[in-house]
Amino acid sequence: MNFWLLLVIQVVVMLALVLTFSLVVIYVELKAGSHMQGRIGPYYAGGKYGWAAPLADAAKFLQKEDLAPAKADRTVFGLAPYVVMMSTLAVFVVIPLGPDLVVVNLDLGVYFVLAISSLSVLGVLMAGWSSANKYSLLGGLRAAAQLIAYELPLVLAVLAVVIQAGTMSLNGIVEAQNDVWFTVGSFDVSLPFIFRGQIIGFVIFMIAAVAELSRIPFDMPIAESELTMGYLTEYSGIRFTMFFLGEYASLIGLSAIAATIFLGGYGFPGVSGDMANYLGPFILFGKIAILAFFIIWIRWTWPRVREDQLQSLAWTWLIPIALANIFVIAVLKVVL
Amino acid sequence: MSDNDAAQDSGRGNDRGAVTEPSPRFPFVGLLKGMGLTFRTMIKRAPVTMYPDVKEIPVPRARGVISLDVDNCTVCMLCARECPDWCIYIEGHKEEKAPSKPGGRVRTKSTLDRFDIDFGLCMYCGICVEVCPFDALYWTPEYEYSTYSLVDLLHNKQKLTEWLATVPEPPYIET
Amino acid sequence: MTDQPTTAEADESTELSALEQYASDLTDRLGATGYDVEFDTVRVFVELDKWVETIVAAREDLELFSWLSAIDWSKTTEVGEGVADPDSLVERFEVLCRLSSVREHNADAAIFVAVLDRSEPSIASLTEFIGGAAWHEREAHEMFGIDFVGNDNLIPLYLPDAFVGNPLLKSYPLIAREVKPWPGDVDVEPMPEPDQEPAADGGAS
Amino acid sequence: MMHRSEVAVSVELQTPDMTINIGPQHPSTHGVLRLIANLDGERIRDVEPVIGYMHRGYEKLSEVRTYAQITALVNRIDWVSGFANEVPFILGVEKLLGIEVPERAQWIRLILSELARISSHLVFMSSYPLELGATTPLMHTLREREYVLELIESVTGGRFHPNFTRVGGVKPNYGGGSQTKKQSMDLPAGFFKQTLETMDRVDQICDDLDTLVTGNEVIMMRTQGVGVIPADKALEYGLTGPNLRASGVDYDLRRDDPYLTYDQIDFNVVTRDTGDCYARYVVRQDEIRESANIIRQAIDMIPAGPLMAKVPRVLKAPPGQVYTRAENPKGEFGYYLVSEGGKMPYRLKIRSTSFSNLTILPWILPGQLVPDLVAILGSLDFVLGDVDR
Repeated sequence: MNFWLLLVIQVVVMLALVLTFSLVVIYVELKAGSHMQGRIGPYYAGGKYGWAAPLADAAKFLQKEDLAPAKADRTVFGLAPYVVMMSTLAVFVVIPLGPDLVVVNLDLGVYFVLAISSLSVLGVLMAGWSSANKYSLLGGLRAAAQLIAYELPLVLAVLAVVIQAGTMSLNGIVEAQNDVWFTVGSFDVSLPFIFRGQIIGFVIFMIAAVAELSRIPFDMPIAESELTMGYLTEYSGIRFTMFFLGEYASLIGLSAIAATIFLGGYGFPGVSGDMANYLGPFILFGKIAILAFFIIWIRWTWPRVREDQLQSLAWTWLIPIALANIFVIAVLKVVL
Repeated sequence: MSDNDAAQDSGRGNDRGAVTEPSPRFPFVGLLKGMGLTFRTMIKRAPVTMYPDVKEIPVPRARGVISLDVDNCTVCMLCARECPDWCIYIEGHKEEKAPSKPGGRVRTKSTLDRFDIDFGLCMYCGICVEVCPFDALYWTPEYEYSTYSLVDLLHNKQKLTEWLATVPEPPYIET
Repeated sequence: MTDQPTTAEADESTELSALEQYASDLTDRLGATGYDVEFDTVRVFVELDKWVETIVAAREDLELFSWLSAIDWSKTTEVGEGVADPDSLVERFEVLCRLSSVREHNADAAIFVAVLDRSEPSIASLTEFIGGAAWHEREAHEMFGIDFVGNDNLIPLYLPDAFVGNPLLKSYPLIAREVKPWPGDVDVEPMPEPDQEPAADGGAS
Repeated sequence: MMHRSEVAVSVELQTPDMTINIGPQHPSTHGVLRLIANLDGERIRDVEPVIGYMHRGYEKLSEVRTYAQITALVNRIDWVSGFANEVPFILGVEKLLGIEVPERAQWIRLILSELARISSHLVFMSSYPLELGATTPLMHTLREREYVLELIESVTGGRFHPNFTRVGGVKPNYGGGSQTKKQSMDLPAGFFKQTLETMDRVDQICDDLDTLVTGNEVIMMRTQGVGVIPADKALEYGLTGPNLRASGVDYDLRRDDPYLTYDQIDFNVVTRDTGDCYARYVVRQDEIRESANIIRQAIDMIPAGPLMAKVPRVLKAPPGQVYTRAENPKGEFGYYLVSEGGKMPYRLKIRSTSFSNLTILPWILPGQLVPDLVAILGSLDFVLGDVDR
């Protein structure tokens, strides 16, 4: 088949999967969050359990007038949501859903993922600056500071895995986790990296991921009670929908990276060969769902920390710990 | 002063006994405990009334809306005069009433033409109900009369009379 | 002090009650011009030019600055009921400042009163010593037109910038009551005479 | 003309201050408070609070209303604790008229005041974590508050605005007619049982809040040591209530100047010494527990009896001036009532608590960070109706 046609089909399928899954995550967020608060949440939309609430929400947002402030820098203002959305969705290009189910199997997959996902800070800064709103500006600056600060522990946590796996390809990392680690009797034991001494790295990665996502407890860039909605203040209509969907897509994206790198991706004990190609996506999405639920759970329980506390957490705790983690992993890798 | 002495005699000093004071413990236990609480809440049934499907029944004394018993009203204007917000509008006229038995005295009776309450102005203080000497006004817990426009909140005699059917029995009294 | 309004004073009409004794001592200590105790409320009258130093001295044991406000004693009354006896009234402003004691667990408190000329009301500001007085003085300034010398931030607190007038003056009309006719005016029959017996009959029993 | 080299010296790297309007439409200003803040980065250089967007002129309105009508007005000043606002006013009128109020009425007032305190504090307990970003305590706490409001409603008929006190007691019966006069407004049957159950719920929600809020490390990070108000500053700026007690000043009018029947009740005055936002939160949380205990005691001690003293039908207070105050949920709430012998007061000065509590803003906010501004603002627990009157 034509390479380009195949690529387009793959991208479209991937996009559809991701966006559908985003809607599911939004629904879970609405519903689980409500129940955690002793409420019911969506109830009427779509009949039973309000399952269509995210669709109805999306339809509502699309109907709304697409406003831009009079003094806004229109071009930048209009471009910002697409930059964020693009950087979020591009991540999925290299996420393997199965041994052969991947859009592009890059040798530098980890590098690509980390590089492309940090582009979203550009979009956020653009949004904050171009809105001609002081709250937006403050929010954009906070976001920039935060994303830069947490990019580092994120990368360092992943680096430890790269050292252990000996490859930067995401497929390779998953395969490394499916390889037999040791044998007990006639049992071949293969464990994901989280059980192979990467637990600290995983925790650091998840903390940094929540910060990257600007979700509670690290939601200062949009802190509703301080900056109204930060860089999102002036957005409405389809552009807000882009940001909104982008937020959940990147929630899935980071969960997917975490699942791939630390939890064994599409791999599951006893699933191999062709089976892995068929069951792989479900296994991966199951792992993503668990991580996403965890992030949602935190959001509905904890308050938000302060900007300076967030920075000191990153620079004085996470980064030194992550560096020490790399050191230990590297030593162990050499010794064992 | 005497109150001061009394306060000290009764021994009610300041007791700084800490009730809400976090005890020293392993860090971040509080965060996890909180997550436990939200998870427990999530799997429990939500304590809500599904309002438009299931109606909540207010307590009998609830001051929902004022209803009018036209037969009891003598157009004495007391309610309109005592109203702090001036939101009751009453008009009436006197008409002669035929004597009850032949040869009796011709009596004049006041008839109510207009009795409007502007619930956009009303502050639900209940003074009109309390001052009415003839049991013409009652509170009812009825609450579903919101409108899309402020002017629609001016309710007339007929509407106020309809609400009379919803006046509940007063509750028993704690002894 | 609970609800025993005048009994204490009646019983010891010859002697000073505990409260009056307190007020008297306070007045002597601060060198104020006089005191007045009615309904358990102690008022100490202060000379206008000793206002600030008296309040500051009084805060030694009456630590809490409770509030500051004013009363307009005026013969012209646009709203409500006027004074009982307009003929003998001396038109004036009274500036009141209440301090109360907090550390001793007692109810010691006093309202300090300064009398101001109504034509050119002006009094020294407390803000230098009591920061909390700033907003109270701004309120009194816009409501009564009293000038607080030394408070340089007497911009309106409540009212919009373009507002003219001092609303709490007795001569200031209440527009809401002027633009709307009283619905109670429509008379059908005379109001029933007030009952001789009390309205309430004691409820529960 | 300035020499060229001088110009170069005088130019330094400067970051211009940013003036930002926080409010009147802002999620954390509880209504229509407006703060004009000068920011240097995220640090506040100076701040000018602007109030008055909700000024309703209650002091002026009171001059054209009779004493009976004013009770309906005053429970709208601080609407989250409506009943508590009525008490000092009615005590003042009764003091002017020299009315001895029946015991049972005083106890009912006490119970309702404490219910109002619980309800008001629960609003604070719920909304404060929201400002720090925790959304869940809000729903949990407001859910429990609903039970408290239902208690108030079952007695008075109003959830927020009870308008239940009358000069000489509490509202005795439904109306003035021959039929309605027989319908007593005494506590409805089952009220005590329901109240005791609700008090257990209130204790439970306090325990839950220990888990969700006060025991939460992030909340501690955000509030401990933030917005410290030393005791002398608190007194200078007229702070009262929990805000003052959190600064270590042991001052509670319920004990120090007892009104109603508080002198017969055994309770603790809750204080903390640190004076920070955390202390202000914890003081209120403990006060809820104390209030629940007060209500339990009151239910044991309430006597039977009439609800109203004998009062004349047309109330005319004798000339005089009286200041009465009460310990409201938010602090000292007082009325300076000047009567000239008429049916209406000559002047009614309302000493509203939130107004005095907010006067400290220009002192405390400069130098703080924007997130701390939100934390401090919330911890002062104000209601704009109470500020603007």
